[in-house]
Amino acid sequence: MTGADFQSLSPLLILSGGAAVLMLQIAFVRSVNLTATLTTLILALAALSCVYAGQIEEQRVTPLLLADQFALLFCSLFCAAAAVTALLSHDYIQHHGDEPEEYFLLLTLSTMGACVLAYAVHVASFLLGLELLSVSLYALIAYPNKSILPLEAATKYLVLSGAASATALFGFALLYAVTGTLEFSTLGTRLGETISGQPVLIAGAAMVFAGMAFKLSIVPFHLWTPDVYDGAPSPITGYLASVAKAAVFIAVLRLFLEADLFRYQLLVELIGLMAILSMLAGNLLALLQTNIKRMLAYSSIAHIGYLLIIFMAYLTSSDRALTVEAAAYYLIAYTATTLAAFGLLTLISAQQVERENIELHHVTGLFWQRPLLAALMLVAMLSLAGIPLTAGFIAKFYLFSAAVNGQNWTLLGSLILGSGIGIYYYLRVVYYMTRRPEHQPTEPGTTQSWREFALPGALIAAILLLGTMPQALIAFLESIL
Amino acid sequence: MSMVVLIGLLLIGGVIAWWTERINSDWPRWVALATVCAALLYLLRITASLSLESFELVPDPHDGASWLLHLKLAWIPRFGINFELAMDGLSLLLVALTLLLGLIAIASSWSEINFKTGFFHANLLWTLAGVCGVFLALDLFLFFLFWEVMLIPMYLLIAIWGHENSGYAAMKFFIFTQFSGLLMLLSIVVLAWQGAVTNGLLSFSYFDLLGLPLEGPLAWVTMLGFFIAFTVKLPGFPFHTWLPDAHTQAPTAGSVLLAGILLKTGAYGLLRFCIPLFPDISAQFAPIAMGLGAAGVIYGAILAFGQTDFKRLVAYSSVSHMGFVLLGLYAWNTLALQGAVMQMVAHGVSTAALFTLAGSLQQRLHTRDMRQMGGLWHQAPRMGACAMFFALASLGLPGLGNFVAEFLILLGLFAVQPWLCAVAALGLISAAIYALWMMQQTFQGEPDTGRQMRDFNGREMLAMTTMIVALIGLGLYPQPVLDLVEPTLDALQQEVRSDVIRAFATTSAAQ
Amino acid sequence: MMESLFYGASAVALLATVAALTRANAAHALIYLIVSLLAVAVLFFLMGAPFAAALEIVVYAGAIMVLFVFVIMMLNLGEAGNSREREWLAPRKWIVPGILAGILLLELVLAVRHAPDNTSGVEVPPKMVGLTLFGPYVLAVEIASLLLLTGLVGAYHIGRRFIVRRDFSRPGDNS
Amino acid sequence: MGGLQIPLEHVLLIASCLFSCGLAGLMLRRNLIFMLMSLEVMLNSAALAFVAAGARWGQPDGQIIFLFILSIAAAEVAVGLGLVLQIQRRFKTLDMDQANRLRG
Amino acid sequence: MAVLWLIPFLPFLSATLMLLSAGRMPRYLSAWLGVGSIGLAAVCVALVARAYLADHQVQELTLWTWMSVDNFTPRIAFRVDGLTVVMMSVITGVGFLIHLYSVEFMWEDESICRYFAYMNLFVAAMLLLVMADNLLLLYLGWEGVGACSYLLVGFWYRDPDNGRAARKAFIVTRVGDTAMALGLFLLFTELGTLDIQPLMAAANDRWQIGDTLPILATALLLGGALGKSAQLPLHTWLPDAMAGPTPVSALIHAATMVTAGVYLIARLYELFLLAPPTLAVIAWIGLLTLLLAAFTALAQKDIKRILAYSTISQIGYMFLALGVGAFASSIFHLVTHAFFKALLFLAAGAVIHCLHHEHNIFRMGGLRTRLPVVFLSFLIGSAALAALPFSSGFFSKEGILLSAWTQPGIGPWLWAGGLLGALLTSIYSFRLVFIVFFGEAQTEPDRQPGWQMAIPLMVLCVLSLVGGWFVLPLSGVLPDPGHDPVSHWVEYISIGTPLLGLTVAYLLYLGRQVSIASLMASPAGAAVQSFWYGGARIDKLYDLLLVRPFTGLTHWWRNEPVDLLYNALVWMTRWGHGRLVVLQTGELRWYATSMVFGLLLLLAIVLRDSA
Repeated sequence: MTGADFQSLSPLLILSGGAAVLMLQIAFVRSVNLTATLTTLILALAALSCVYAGQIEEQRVTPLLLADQFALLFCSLFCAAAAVTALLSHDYIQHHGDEPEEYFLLLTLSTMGACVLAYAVHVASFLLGLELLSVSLYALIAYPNKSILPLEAATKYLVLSGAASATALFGFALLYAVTGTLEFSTLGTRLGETISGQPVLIAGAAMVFAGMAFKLSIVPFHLWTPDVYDGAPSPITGYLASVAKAAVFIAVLRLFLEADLFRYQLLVELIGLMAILSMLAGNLLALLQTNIKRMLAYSSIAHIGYLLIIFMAYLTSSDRALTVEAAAYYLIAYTATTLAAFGLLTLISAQQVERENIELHHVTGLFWQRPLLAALMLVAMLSLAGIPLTAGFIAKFYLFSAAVNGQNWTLLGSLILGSGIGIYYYLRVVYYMTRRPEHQPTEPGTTQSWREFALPGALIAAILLLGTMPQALIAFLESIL
Repeated sequence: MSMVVLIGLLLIGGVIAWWTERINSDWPRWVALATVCAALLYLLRITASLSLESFELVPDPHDGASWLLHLKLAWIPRFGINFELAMDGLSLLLVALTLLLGLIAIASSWSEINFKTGFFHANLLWTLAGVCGVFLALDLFLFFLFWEVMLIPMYLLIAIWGHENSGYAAMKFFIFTQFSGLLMLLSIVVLAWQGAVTNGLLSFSYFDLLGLPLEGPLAWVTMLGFFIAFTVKLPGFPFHTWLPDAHTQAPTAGSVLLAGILLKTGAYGLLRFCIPLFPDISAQFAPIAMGLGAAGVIYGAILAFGQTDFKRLVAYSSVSHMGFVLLGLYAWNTLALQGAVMQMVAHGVSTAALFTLAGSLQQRLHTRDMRQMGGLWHQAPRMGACAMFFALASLGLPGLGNFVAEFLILLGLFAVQPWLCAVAALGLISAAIYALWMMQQTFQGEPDTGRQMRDFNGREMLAMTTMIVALIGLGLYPQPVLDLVEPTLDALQQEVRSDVIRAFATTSAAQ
Repeated sequence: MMESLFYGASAVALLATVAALTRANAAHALIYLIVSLLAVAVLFFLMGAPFAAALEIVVYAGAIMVLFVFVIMMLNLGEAGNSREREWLAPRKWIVPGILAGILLLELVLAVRHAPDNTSGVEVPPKMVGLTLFGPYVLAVEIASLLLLTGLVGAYHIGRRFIVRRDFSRPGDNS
Repeated sequence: MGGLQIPLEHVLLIASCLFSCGLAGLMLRRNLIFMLMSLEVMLNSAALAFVAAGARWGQPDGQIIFLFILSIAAAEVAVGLGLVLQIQRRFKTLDMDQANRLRG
Repeated sequence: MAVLWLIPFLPFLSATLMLLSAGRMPRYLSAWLGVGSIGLAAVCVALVARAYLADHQVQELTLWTWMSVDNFTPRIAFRVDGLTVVMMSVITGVGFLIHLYSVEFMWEDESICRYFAYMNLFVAAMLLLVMADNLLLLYLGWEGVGACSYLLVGFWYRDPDNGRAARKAFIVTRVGDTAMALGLFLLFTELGTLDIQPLMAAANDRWQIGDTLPILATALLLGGALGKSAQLPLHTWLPDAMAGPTPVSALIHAATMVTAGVYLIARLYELFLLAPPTLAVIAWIGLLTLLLAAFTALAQKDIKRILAYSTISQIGYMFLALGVGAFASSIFHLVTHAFFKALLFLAAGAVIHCLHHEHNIFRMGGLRTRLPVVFLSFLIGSAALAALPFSSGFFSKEGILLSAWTQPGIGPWLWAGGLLGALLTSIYSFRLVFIVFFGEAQTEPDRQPGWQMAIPLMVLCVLSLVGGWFVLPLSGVLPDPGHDPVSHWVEYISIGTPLLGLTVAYLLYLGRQVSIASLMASPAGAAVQSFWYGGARIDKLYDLLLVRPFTGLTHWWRNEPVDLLYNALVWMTRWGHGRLVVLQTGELRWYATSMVFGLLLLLAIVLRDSA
C-alpha cells in the first residue's frame, strides 16, 4: 500500500479510525453530547477528506476498491448525510433510548459500509460493505427501547434482508463458478468471452439483482418498506431511505457498468418492467396513506422506480454518459430531499416521546406555528413532487432527458402518470400544514436548539441551490464521468 | 437586465411584505401596493426608453436581438439552457395587464384578508412575478419553470385563504395544471432533442427551436403535450373542470388573478409556442381545436346559466369566453388573432371586475348563493350599476372591449370555418341569457329589507372605475393595443408559412 | 469411493437440513442443523478446501450454533412451545412454501444444469488461502472486522436489557 | 487429499437444494428462531457454492469469500438472536405472525 | 359639418353625467339635463336638416378610426343623407316631446335620475344607429338601443315580472342580432368592407340579382331586423316589454327602436334589391305579422298591450312596403307611425298615470269628459292609426296598399291582406276608444295631466293630423317605384275600409247592436278569444320548444357532467390503492413469500428466454 493508496482511502480511514475513537470515548466517558459532537466532526471530516482524496488520480487500491471521483463524490455525500443524521438524532435519541452513545458508533460504522459500497468493484468489498451497512442498520432500527414497533421493524428487516443477501450471494457464486473471477471488470471481460446465453450466468445476474432489488425496495420486493420505515426511529428512516438506498444503488450501478451486465438485455428490460410497476404501485400505495412516514416509504418505492428508468435508457440511449449523470444527480437530489423530509419528522417528534407515528393531522397548522420547519417540509414535498426550483425538478428533468434520449416512451408514460398521482399526496401534506389550526397553537417546543434553525435552513438552501443553480454540480458530474 | 429587475422587484417585494407582517398586519398591503406600483412605473420607464420605431419593427422569431428587449445569460450549458428573456409587443401588453390586475387584486382584497396578511401578499406578488416570467421567458426550460412556479403561490392562495371547500379545489387545480405541465415538460425535452438532431446543438431556446421539421406520430404527441398543457390552463373544453371549483373557492384576489391573468398564460402559450412550433401539425389539428373551442363556448354558457353560485357562474362564463380565444387562435388570421389577444385583455379586465364584485358580495352577505340575494340594487346602487356594466360587457355589448374581441374573432373565423362560426355565435345568445339571469337574481327583484348592506366605498369604486374606463377605452379605441401586438402577430404569421396557411384554408374548405 | 463419500455426505446434509427445518423442538432442530453443517464440512474437505472445512466446523457449527443453543436455553420454551410448533407445522401449511421452493429448485436446476466443468480437484491449501487473505484481501479483512464489531455492539445493545431484566428484575416490573 | 472429480454441476445442485430448503423454511416457520436457522441454511448454501467454485478454478478466493460469509452470518445471527431475546420479552412469543402491528 | 358629432354626444354626455352622480343628482337637475340635452340635440338636428334640405348634400364626418386590423378598418364616422335626416328628426323631435312628458310622468319616482340617464343613453345609441356610415357602428347603436331597452323595460326592477320581460326583450332581439352579426361577417368576408356605400357599390359590382350570397346575406340581416322590429317569428318580446314606464314604450317600443329594422333594410336597399326572394319573404312576413298582431290586439284587455300589438301590426305594414320595394312609403309610414303611436302611448300613459296605474281597459270607461285633453289626443291618434281619411296614417298606409297592389303577381293578395289588416286596425283602435272613453266610469281619475304632459300631447296631435302632408327628403336616397295610376275603385276601397271598421267597432262596443258579451260566452267564441288573447299561443310554443328544454338541460348538467370522467379516474386510482394496500398485511412470512414469488418470476422469465 502506497501513500497514494492511503490518500485515496482517507474517508474510509477516518471513518474506521473514528469508530475506534468513539469506542474508546464511550468506554471512558459516557456523554451523549460529546459522542454526538465527535461523530459529527468525524463524519464532516470524512466528507471533507474526499476533497483531499480526490486530488490524486483514479486509484485502484487492491483489487477490492476503486478510488475514483465518482466513489469519492458519493462518499462525501454519504458522510455529509450521515453528519446531518447525527445532528438530527441528537435530541431525538436522548428522548427515545437509554445509553444513546452506541447509536452514534453504529451510525459511523454504517456510513463506513455505505462508503465501502461506493468504492466497491469486487464481490468481497461489495458484500462486506453491504453487510456492514445492513447489520448496523438492524441495530439502529431496533435502538429505541420505549416502543415495540422498532423491534418489530428491525426483525422484519433482518430476516428479509438476510434472505436477500443470501440470494445475492448465491447469484455471485453462480457467476463466480462460471467465470472464475470476483472482480467486476474482469467479470465483464470473462462474460464477454463466455458463450453468451449461458442460463446460469443470466440466472446468477438475476439473483444478484433480486437481492439488491429487495434492498432498494423495488416491486415486487417492496412489501417490507413501509413497515420498516414506519417502525424505525425517524432519523434512521431518513438515513435508510437516503444513504442506504443510494449506496446500494451506486454499487449496483457500478456492478452493471463495470461488469457490463447491460449485455443481458432481457434482464434490463425486466428492470424496466419493475420500474414501471414500482412507479405505479408506489404512488398508488402512497395515495391515501395518512401516516406520513409510511407515505414517504411508499413514495420512496416510486422514486426508485423513476430512477430505474436509467437502466433502460442506458441500453437504448446514444448518450450513455447522460444516463449515468442523471442517476448521480437524481441520487444526490433525492438524498438531500429525503433527509429534509425525515429530518422534519424527527424534529417534530423529538419532543413527543409517546408518539412516534406522525399522522397528517398532527402537522395541521405547522406552517403558522413553526414556519421554518414547515418551509422545510414544503420544499421537501415540492422537491419530491418534482416541482421547479427544487432539486427534485432538475433530477426529474435529467431523467426525462435521459429517457427521451433513449426513446423509452412507455417508461416516460409511467413516469408522468406516477408523478401525476404523486402530486396529490405530496400536496396533501402541504395542505394540512397550511390549514388554520383548529385550536390555539401549542407552545413551541421549549428546547429549541440551534439545530432546529441551522439544519432546516441548510437543507432548504441545499435543495433550492440544487434546483436553481445546478450547473456546478452538473459540470462536476460531467467531468468525472 | 430590466426584465430581471422587474421580476426581481416583485419577488423581493413579496419577501418584504411577508416580513413586515411582524411589525403590523396592515403593512403588507401597503408594501404590496407599493411594489406593484413601482413595477408598473418601472415598466413604463422601460417602455418610454424604447424608441417609437422599435414598436413598429417586426420582431424576427429567429433572432432575439430584433425584439424590444432581449437578455440571454448562460444558465445550464450542459443542456443548452439559458436564462433568456425577451419582450415584444405581446409580452409588453400582457405584462402590463398582469401588473394592472395585480393592483386590482390587492385593492379587492384590502379588507377581506385578515389571516396572515404578510404571507398572503407575498404569495400574491410571487404569483405576479411568475406570470411576468411566463410572458417574458423565451427559453423553453425557463418558460416551464415559471409556468410551474407560479402555480405554487396560487395553490397556497386558494388552499389557505379559500372558502369552505378550498382544499379540494386547490388540489384539483394543482393536479390538473401540474399533470398537464408534465406532459409539456416531456414535449419540451423531446423538442429540444429533436432540435439537437436537426441543428446539431442541444438548445432550449425558442429562437433555435422554431422551424424544426417535425413529422410523424411523435411530433403529434409532442404537439399535444403543449396543447393539453395550454388548454388546461386556458381552460378549454373538456379540461376545464378545475376552473369552476378553483374560482369559486379562491379568495377574491385569487379569483382575480386566476381569471384575469393565469388563464391568459394558456392562450399566450398556444399563440407563442404551440402553433408556431408545430405549424404543419397545428394546421391539421386546427379543426379539432376549433371544435373544442366552440364546444367550450356553448358548454360554458349553458352551465353558467345553471349555476346558483355567483362565482361559479362567472367561472363558467370564463370557460365560454376563453373558448372564443381558442377559436381565434386556431383560425390563425390577423383578424382572429387580434381578436384573441383583445379577448385576453378584455376578458381579463371584465372577469376580474366580476370576481371583485363577487368577493365584495361574499364579504358583505357571507354567501355566494344567488338564491339568497335579490334586490341588492336598492341597497347598493353603485354595486348594482357596476355589476350591470360588467354583465353587459361580459355578454359582448358593442362599445366595450369584449365586443371588439369577439367580433374580430368571429369575423376572422368566418373566413375559415363559417359553420363553426355560426355555432360559436350561439354563444353570444347564451351569454346574454346567463349574464342577465345573474343580474336578475342578485341585484334585481324584491329587496330583502331585513338585510343591511354597505355600498361600495371610495377604494372599491376607484378600482371599478379603472376597469370601466379600461373596457370603454378598449371598446371604442382599441387601436393602441392592436398596434402594439401587430408586429408580433405578423412575425408569427410569417413563421407559419404561406403553404400552411393554405392548408388552414383547405381544411376549412373541406369542412 | 471418494465420489460415493461425497454424494453420501451431500445426502446427509440435505436430509439433516430438511429435518432441522421441520422439527418442532428448537433444540432438536439445532442438532440436525449442526449435522448438516458437519456434512457440508465434509464436502468442503472433499473438494480440496480443508481450511474452509475446518472453519465450517469450528466457527459455524462450533461458535454460531452455540449462540443458538444459548438463546434456546435462556428462553426455555418448554413443551408448550413444542406443541404449538407442531400445530403450526400441519401438513397443509407446507403446501404453498413447498410448491414455491420446489419451483425455485426446478429453476435453479435448469440454470446450473449445464455448468461447464468439473471441479479442478486441486487442493487449495490453508497457506495459500492465508497469503491471499492478507494479500489482496487485506482491506476486506479490516472491513470484516468492523462488521463483527458492529454485530458485537448491536447484539450487546439489543440483547443487553433482556439479560439485565432477567437477572436483576425489579419487583413489579412485568413488562 | 482432494483430487475429487465431481461435476461442478452436482455441487451447485446440492447448494441449490439447500438454498431452496432455506427459503422454504423461511416461508413455513412462524418461530423467529427457525427463521434465523433458515437464514443460516441459505447463507451456508451460498458458501458451499463459493467454495465449490473456488475449487473448480483452483483459487483461494472461494474460501476467502466463505470466510467473509462466515463473519456475515456471525454478525447477523448475533444481532438476530439479540432481537429474539427482546421479542420474547416484549411480545411474550416468538410467533412472528403476532408481531404485525406495522401494516397497511 | 362640425355640429354633427354633437348630436349623439349631447345625450351621451348628459347620460354619463347622470350615471356618474350615482343617483344623487337633484331631480330637477336630472330633468333639465335629460330634456335639455335632447332639446339641444334636436336643435342641432334642425340645423343639419336645414342644411341638407337646402342643397341635398350628403354630410360626412369621421371622428376616428375605430380599429384597423388587416383590411378591416371601420371608422367612427357619420354620414347624413335624407333618410338619416328623417330618422334623426323623428328621434330627437319625438324624443324631446317624450322626455318632456316624462318629467311629469316620472317626477314621483325615486330613480328619476337613472331614468333620464337610460333614456338619454338610448337616444344617443339610436342616433348612432341612424347616423353610422358603416355597419359595425350601426351594430353598436343597434345593440346599444337593445341594452337601453332592456334597462328601461326592467326599470322597475323590484318586480321580477318586469325583469323577466326585460330579459325576454333583450334575448329575443339578441337572437336576431346574432343572425345579423353573421350577416356582417358574410358581407365583410365576401366584399371586404362594412362601410355602407362602398359595400353596396361592391355588392352591385360583384353580385347579380338572385345570386345565392346576397340572398344569404340579406336573409341574415333580415333576422336582425325581424328581432328588433318585432316581426314574426321574433315578435313575442314586444307585448311583454310594456312592463317599462309608458314614455319608454312610446319612445322605444313605438316610435324609434322597433323601427330600426325598417331603417336597416331601407338603408341597405340596394343589397336587398339583389335578393328578390328575401324581399318576397319580407313582404309575406310583414303581411302575416300585421294580420296576426291585429287579431291579437283585438282580444287584449291591457291598454298598453293593445298598443304594443298595434305597433307590431303597423311595422308589419312597413315590412310589407319594404317587401314590395316601396322603401320610401315604408319610411313615410314609419314617420307618421312615430307621431301617432307616440301620441297614443303618451295618451294611454296619461290615462294610466291619472288612474292609479290602471292598465285594464275594462276598468276604465267614461273618461271622455273626465280627461278631455287625453280623450282628444287618443281620438286623433286612433284616427291616424285606423287611417281615417286625411289623417297622417291615411296617407302613408294608402301609399303602402297601392304599392302592394301594383306588385306584379302576388300584389293583389298582399293588397287584400293589407286591407283586411286595415279593417282590423280600425276595429281595434275604436274598440279601445269606445271602451276607455265612452260608457260608464269604472275608476275615477285622481288628477289631471299637467303642462309637461299636455304640451307633448298637443304637439303630437298636430303632427298626427298634418304629418301626412309632409314631403320627406328621400328622393335620390331611396327609390320610389312611382306606381302607375290604379283604377279608382281600388282607392275607394282603401278609403272605405277604415270607415267600415269604425262602424263595426261602433256596433260591437258602443252601439250594443250586437252583444259582444254573448258572442264571447259561446264555447267557440271563448276558444277564439283565448287563442288570440294568448298571442296565438306562440309564446307557449316557444316555451315548450326552446325555453323548457334549455332550462331542463342546464338543470341536468348543472353539476358538471365532464367531471364524471375525471371522477372515474380518481375512482380507478383509489381502487388501485385499495387493491394494493391489502397486500401490506404486516406478516413476515407473507413478505418472505412475496419475495420468493418475485424471485421465481424473475428467474422464470430470464431462463425461459435463454433456454
